[in-house]
Amino acid sequence: MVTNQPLLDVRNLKTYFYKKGKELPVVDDVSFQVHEGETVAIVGESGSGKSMTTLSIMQLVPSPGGKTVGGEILFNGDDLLKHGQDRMFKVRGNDIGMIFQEPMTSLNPVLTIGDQLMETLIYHKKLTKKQAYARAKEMLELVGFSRIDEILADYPHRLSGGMRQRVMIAMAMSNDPKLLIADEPTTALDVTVQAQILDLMRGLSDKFNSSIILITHDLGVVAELADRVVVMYAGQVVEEADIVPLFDKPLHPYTVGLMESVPKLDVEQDRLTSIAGNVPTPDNFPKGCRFVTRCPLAFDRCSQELPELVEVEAGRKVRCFLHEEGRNES
Amino acid sequence: MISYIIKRVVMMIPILFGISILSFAIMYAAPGKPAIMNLDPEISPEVREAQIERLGLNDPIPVQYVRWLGNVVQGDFGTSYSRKIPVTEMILDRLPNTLLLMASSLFLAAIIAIPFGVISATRQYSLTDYGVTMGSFVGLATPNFWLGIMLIMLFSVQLGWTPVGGVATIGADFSIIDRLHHLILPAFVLATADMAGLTRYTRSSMLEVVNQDYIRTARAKGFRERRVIYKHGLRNGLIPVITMFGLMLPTMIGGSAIVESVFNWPGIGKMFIDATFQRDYPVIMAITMFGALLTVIGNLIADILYAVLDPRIEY
Amino acid sequence: MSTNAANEVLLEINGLKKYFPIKKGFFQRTVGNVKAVDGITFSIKKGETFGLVGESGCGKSSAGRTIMRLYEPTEGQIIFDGTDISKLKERELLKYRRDIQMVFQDPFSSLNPRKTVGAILKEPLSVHGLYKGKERQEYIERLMEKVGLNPSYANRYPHEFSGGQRQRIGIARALALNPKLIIGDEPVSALDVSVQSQVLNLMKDLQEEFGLTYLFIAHDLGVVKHISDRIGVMYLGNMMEIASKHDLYNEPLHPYSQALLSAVPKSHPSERKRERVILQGDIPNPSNPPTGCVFHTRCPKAIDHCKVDIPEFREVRKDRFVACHLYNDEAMV
Amino acid sequence: ACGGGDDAPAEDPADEPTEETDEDAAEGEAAAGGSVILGTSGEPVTFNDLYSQDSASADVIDLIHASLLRSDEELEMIPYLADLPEISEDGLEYTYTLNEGVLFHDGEELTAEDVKFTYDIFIHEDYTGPRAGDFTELESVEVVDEYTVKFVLNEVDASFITRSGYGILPKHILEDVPVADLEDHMEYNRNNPVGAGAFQFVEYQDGQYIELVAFDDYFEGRPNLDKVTFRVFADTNAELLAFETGEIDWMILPANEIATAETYDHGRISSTLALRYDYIGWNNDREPFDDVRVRQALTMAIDRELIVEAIMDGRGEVAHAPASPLSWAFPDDVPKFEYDPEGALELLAEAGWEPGADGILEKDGEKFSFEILSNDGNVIRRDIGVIVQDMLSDIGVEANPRQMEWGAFLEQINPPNYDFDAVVLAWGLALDPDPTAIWHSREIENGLNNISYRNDRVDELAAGNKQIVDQDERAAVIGEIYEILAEEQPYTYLYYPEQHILLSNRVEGFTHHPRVNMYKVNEWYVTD
Amino acid sequence: MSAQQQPQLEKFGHGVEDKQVLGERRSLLSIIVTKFFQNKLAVIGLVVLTIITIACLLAPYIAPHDPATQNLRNRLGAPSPEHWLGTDHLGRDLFSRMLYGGQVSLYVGFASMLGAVTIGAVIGAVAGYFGGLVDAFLMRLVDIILAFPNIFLLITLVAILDPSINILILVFALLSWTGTARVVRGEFLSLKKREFVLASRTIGMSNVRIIFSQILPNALGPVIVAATLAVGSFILAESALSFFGLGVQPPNASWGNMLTDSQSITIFRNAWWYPTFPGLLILITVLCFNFIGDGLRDALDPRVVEK
Ligand SMILES: Nc1ncnc2c1ncn2[C@@H]1O[C@H](COP(=O)(O)OP(=O)(O)OP(=O)(O)O)[C@@H](O)[C@H]1O
Ligand SMILES: Nc1ncnc2c1ncn2[C@@H]1O[C@H](COP(=O)(O)OP(=O)(O)OP(=O)(O)O)[C@@H](O)[C@H]1O
Ligand SMILES: [Mg+2]
Ligand SMILES: [Mg+2]
Repeated sequence: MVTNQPLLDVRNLKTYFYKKGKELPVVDDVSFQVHEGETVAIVGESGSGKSMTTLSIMQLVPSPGGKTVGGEILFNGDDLLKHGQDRMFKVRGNDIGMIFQEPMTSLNPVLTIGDQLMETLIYHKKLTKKQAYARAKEMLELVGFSRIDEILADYPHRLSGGMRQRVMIAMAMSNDPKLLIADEPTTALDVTVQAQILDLMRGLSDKFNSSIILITHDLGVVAELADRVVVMYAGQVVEEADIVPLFDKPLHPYTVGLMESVPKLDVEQDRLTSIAGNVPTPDNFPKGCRFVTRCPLAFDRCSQELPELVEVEAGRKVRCFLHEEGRNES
Repeated sequence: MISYIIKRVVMMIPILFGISILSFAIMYAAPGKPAIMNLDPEISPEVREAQIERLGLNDPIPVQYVRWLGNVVQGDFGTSYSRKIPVTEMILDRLPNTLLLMASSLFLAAIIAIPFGVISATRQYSLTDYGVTMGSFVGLATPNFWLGIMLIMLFSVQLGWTPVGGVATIGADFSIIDRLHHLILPAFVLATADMAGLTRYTRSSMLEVVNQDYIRTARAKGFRERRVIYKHGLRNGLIPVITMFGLMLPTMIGGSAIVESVFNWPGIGKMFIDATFQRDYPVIMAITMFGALLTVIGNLIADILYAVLDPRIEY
Repeated sequence: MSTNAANEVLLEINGLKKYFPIKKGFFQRTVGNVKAVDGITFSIKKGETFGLVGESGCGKSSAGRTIMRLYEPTEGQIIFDGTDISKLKERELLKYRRDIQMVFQDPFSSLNPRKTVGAILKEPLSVHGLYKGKERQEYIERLMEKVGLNPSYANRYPHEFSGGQRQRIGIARALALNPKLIIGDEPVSALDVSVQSQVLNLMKDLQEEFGLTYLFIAHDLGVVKHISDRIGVMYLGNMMEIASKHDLYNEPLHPYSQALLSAVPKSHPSERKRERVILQGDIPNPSNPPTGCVFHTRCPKAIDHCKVDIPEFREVRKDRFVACHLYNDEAMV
Repeated sequence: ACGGGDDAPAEDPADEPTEETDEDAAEGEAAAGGSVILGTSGEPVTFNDLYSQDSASADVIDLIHASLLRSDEELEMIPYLADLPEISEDGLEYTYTLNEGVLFHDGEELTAEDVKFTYDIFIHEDYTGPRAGDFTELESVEVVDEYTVKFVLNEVDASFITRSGYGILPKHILEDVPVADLEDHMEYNRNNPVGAGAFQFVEYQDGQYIELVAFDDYFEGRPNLDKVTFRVFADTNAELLAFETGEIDWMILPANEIATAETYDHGRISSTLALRYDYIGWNNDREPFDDVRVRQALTMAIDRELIVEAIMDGRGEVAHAPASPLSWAFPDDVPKFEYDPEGALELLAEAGWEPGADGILEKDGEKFSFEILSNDGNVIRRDIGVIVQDMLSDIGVEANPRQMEWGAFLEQINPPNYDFDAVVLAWGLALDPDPTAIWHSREIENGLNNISYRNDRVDELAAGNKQIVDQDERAAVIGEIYEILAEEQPYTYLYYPEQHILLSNRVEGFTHHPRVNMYKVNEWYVTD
Repeated sequence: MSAQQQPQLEKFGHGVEDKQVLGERRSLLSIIVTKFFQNKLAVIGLVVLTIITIACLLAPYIAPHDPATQNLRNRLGAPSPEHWLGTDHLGRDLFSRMLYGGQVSLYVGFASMLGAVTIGAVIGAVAGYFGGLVDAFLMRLVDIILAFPNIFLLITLVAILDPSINILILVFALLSWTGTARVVRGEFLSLKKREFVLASRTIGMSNVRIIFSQILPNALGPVIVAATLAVGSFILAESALSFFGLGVQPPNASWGNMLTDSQSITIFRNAWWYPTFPGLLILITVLCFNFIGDGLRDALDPRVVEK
């Protein structure tokens, strides 16, 4: 599955917020790659910088306030950050499609589904209205709608959450993007509907061989869908691994804690493991390793120095002194 | 929708009814009598008494109210005490002027305020934003009679661009240019406060909209900012602004009293003021009722527009 | 789980209904009802945790709030500790207010942003006139310690706390009156997993320490399973199935329970390809529920019978209650 | 007649026939044609002279209608439609001879029938207008022949001749209208007034303008102007600015804007004493104003010269009696109370008022403190109140100005309430100086004597004054009344104001009449 | 679960003790104040308004002349060392009158606001909290009052009730509470569904206590904003009524009646200082109230405080 040149290569991405003279490193030196046809999940708790990472890729960081201050975003080998916004207008919605967490609010309430679907087609692909309509129908069929003409003429508020999320997917996919970024696409949905959507996304990525960046905090969703996982904590990548090795053997204490604290259906646990404390906010990230305040295995060095993200195995990186070369016990 | 409108129209009736009772009560309970009853003290008490009797002013207030209501239901608002002509005729004579003034002001307020509000919102904290904010605050804080006179002094007297007042040049044939010429200053003055309010309102509404998820979606679809703001943002942003229009109507009728005086505009606002001072009850009642009607209609129109603009509202 | 000491029933719900009238027009006429809870029956034993699961809008919160008497029940009985509290007046209810407490879902909106933590925790005490002065202060400090909060935070405002900490405050508030039953309306759904587990552990600890009984509402099946002894599955205002957690997770009987469980993402990628039941369509509108079995419109196993007859909610096996025509033949001995 | 307010009813106009047309011709430029626009600050209500009560109506009526007699600028009655009447020996019959060939605007001739028709209405029992009181002495009107009409009185009334100024109505148009309905007969009164005056009604646009055109067959000859338009203004500022920009040619100029008007190159100001006086009325029934010394003292404490200076830019005369210098009955010499605060204090001391601890006068523990009332909307009277407050405070009298809405104001000061201490008002005077209606004690109940002035001698003199036919004799009687009133100061007479007209330089032939704005407009002409 | 992980797992706590250190201590008030002070216009407004208010309150001490003392021989005098801002048409010192007039204008503004806001808050709270028929009835009342052409009613009332300052305030208050009522009602409707209110009910708190101790403090933000803006609008309304001679009546000076008294062409031309200073003062004051209101709106926004 993995080809040589990655479709997306994020290198040392830094996106900071500036508030009252303070610099908030919400995305701090994030690097990862997405290959063609691959589904990469970014997991992490709320506030860990998942959304900001993808918004940086799209260059939609809220401004004023936020700014991408460093790094490269190579899309097909071409650094998106080097070109101005003009270039991004061609990339967004065309080469990269994006869907968001809140299906209820992410569609424009005053435009019909048809309008919103066709708009991108007409805008980017310069289709005629008729062609766009045909294509829109096709896409809706693909995401499993019946009564398509009715849906096209309808307004978002008449659709249920699951339906809207499917519309969002259809919309993001309609221009055959090479990369689909899905920012918590199922968080707001019920499990049965989530199952529908996950099913659909898997089907689509198989069918079009498109790459997906899937943002979630739900490890179950990751287990269902991802090929590779990037674990983020406090604006940084703390671990990156292929899906199975990660689930078999998480390396970073944070990943371990994360996986162990989820109550599971198939395992009987009398007590859950939990990570003490809370995710630190960007204005008081600890010095040294950012996980140090919550890490049960922390030692002196952790609070002094920031560990590097090092490759410990092929395709596997960890940011932890416990797993630095030579220290790696596994 | 039609049935909704009908329902709403029916709903107006109790409101108008309540207003009529309240105004009637206030008016008649107050000390003092209609001016005609006081004017020439030389009229012998008998004649005066006869006049009062003729007008039915000696009857108990509820009786007078019922009589008034009965006539109104038949479309008769009575005869002005001081002007001696049917109130309906008086109002119809001047209403078009007031409506013209109000409509132009609304229009002016809208075409100036909305773009400024949008620009101000999309460039939050920019110099433009500060300028617009400042301008609209000043607009809100300026007493409009003072502004009116200042503008007349400047544009009519100093520069000679506009006439001092009135609706049209006396004796001249009807011409649109002439009407506009007379209209521009009063419409502008009447519009200032609302214009300012509307700008503020549009700004905050747009600011809200700009932070909505669907705007982010539109951006993620690769649309340019202009399209994002005007196609995806504006319509949503305008929905609450539209309701403002409905609420602006009654304040405009009020404001028109001053503007009409300053610009010598023969509308019902000025007429109302005169009627109040003369205790011309039929006129006061008629204009109050008319104002109330305009207000409820304004609200209705706002609600209908609301529904038209916002598909989420279904009736 | 059979950790509960006594087999005494603490709460018994009989045919509880909660309809919300849909009002329209000038005179606010009632033109219909949202049947948020449409006749559910279950009981909770002392010291037990009863989990209530179901999809969004199925009436879990409404049920919880009606039991709490925050909503007036439309019909049915709420027998708490032997007394039917469903018709009690607010003043008579005051006594029971101490015994039943609630923990809410949203850690942001469940605490009054204008009050300090200390003030929030003091409120229940002052309403019921418990403790005075210094004693009260000490009690509050103890309470905070119990839920793992530093008592020195008592004069801080909710906005200064993280979600998990706020939820602890909410729990402390519920505990303040020393209740017998705590209704948790999705108390952990808004929290991050790492924090969620803290709170779940806390709740378990407290249950043991104080012998609490929980009615735990959640939509996360993993969480419910973790904390509950018995679980009720709701759909569209109706109870579909009640079973002990082992029975339910090992062998769900109702087709809806089956679909729900199979929809839960697996915890390991290797199980990915397992067969799952994907439900079609959406939950119907509770103001106009389907005839017959409310689930028949989405049920993969629906038979004609389901469209017409409302299945009876009955005990088809020992301690297993189901409302489904598929089990008509099974009979309890 | 006297009005209560500023918008007090204008009295019956009576204009002089045009003997002087030749003179105008001598000046040469009286070119026919052209039009003028006049500013007016009120909306006329009716163009029927029998019912009009406001000056805006009166102005238009004076153009549309013609009357038997009219007053000239000296306020003498002079012939108009008719010659001066022949009065019978017993003073009870007035016989008027009409000009022949006078036409109404619709071409019908004006005859004795029309005169009788008009005057019969005044004495009709259904008459609802304001002038019934003027005609209590009129017994009947008789048509002697087509051009001769005889008025029969039931009592001698020296003032009757001044009642000859009402515009004659066309019988042929109005005879079918019941008298009771005539007041509201707007079809004629407002929409189609027809008279025999110099100008013919064309159109009344409510709130905007009233348009009139020259009546070709006007019996004194066609007016010079083709058209006269009244433009209605709600606001003096707007009116003045309209004059400034040349949008109007004529307006009544408030004294406080004279300074501006004087700077206009294209206009001129014409000023004349108006037939009125302004006053402060003291409630003679109330302490301490029931004491004549107090009233005199108050007058002495008020610097009226300064008020004239401040309020009217010095244009006006300090008043000492309730009359107008314009009137033939105006006394040469009456007691005068000049500004003299010291004297005022002495008088007050005499009356028992001594300064208290805080400097305010006291008597029997009561402070000298009262309310001085005026109607709101009238800035001048309001300012007078404030000025008087300041002036009286110098002698330790506390006067608190207070404004009231006109309707409530009248209700409060008039019977049966009489609830006031002092009130700032003005009287617009009638041509006839009969003081009865204001000063006779029987009028306390009727309203005009609302300050409750009682003086037996005045009652006696007033009661008989109208029966005195000889003007000099009557002037002596009335003069005595004035003397008493000047001495007793039931009012503090403030001043006789001037009226100012601002007139465009393009308008010539204008004659400034003290009470008739539209006087001899047929002689006006424009120079462009 | 592979075996190696077990030792590590032991080391994770069981999450009862929360070690998290809180961020820097910031009270609600300090957040609001900080936020408010970030808004430059609002701060300018506050400073200027404070100066104006203090100056007016101290009028007896700083006014160089008695505001009522006339000098009819120095009417419409130009600004001079004796009369800093000139004199009015009765020769009174404008600067002194403006200070005293400010007392009246500000009093009218504040008192009317207090009246309107109190009525509005109580009615809005009752309507919003109890809902149902009470709400329907009160909201119809609001509809009726709103549908009155306000300035007409104002004029009628003021005209017939005899315009004294207190009547003016009463009428302003009686006609202007509807806005506050609606805002408060809206806040109550949404707040009463908030879980902290439900929580108060679960502990058996009484309605009155819930309204006043739980909900009202949270609904106060918009009320304060509305109140601030209202003061300005009442000052303007008084000046508009003055235009018809119905505002504050002489001898009391108010900025409104001073401005109205100066509305004459001759004064505009020959005594520019007379209309300019009261006009400017109204403008600046109302402007300040609007700036402050705007600043408060942002500062009191609950979203800002809670997140
Ligand atoms: N507009 C903003 N201004 C300031 N800080 C912001 C802004 N938006 C986000 N942040 C901060 O950036 C950090 C990362 O936010 P981000 O939205 O990327 O988190 P996330 O991982 O997507 O979390 P979630 O699961 O809640 O969506 C957070 O600490 C957040 O507080
Ligand atoms: N106060 C109310 N008035 C009217 N309808 C209500 C009210 N509260 C709830 N409902 C309706 O009752 C139904 C059940 O709602 P409820 O909140 O009990 O569901 P839930 O199972 O708790 O859902 P969720 O998981 O989203 O919290 C829904 O259709 C909801 O719209
Ligand atoms: Mg996110
Ligand atoms: Mg719920």
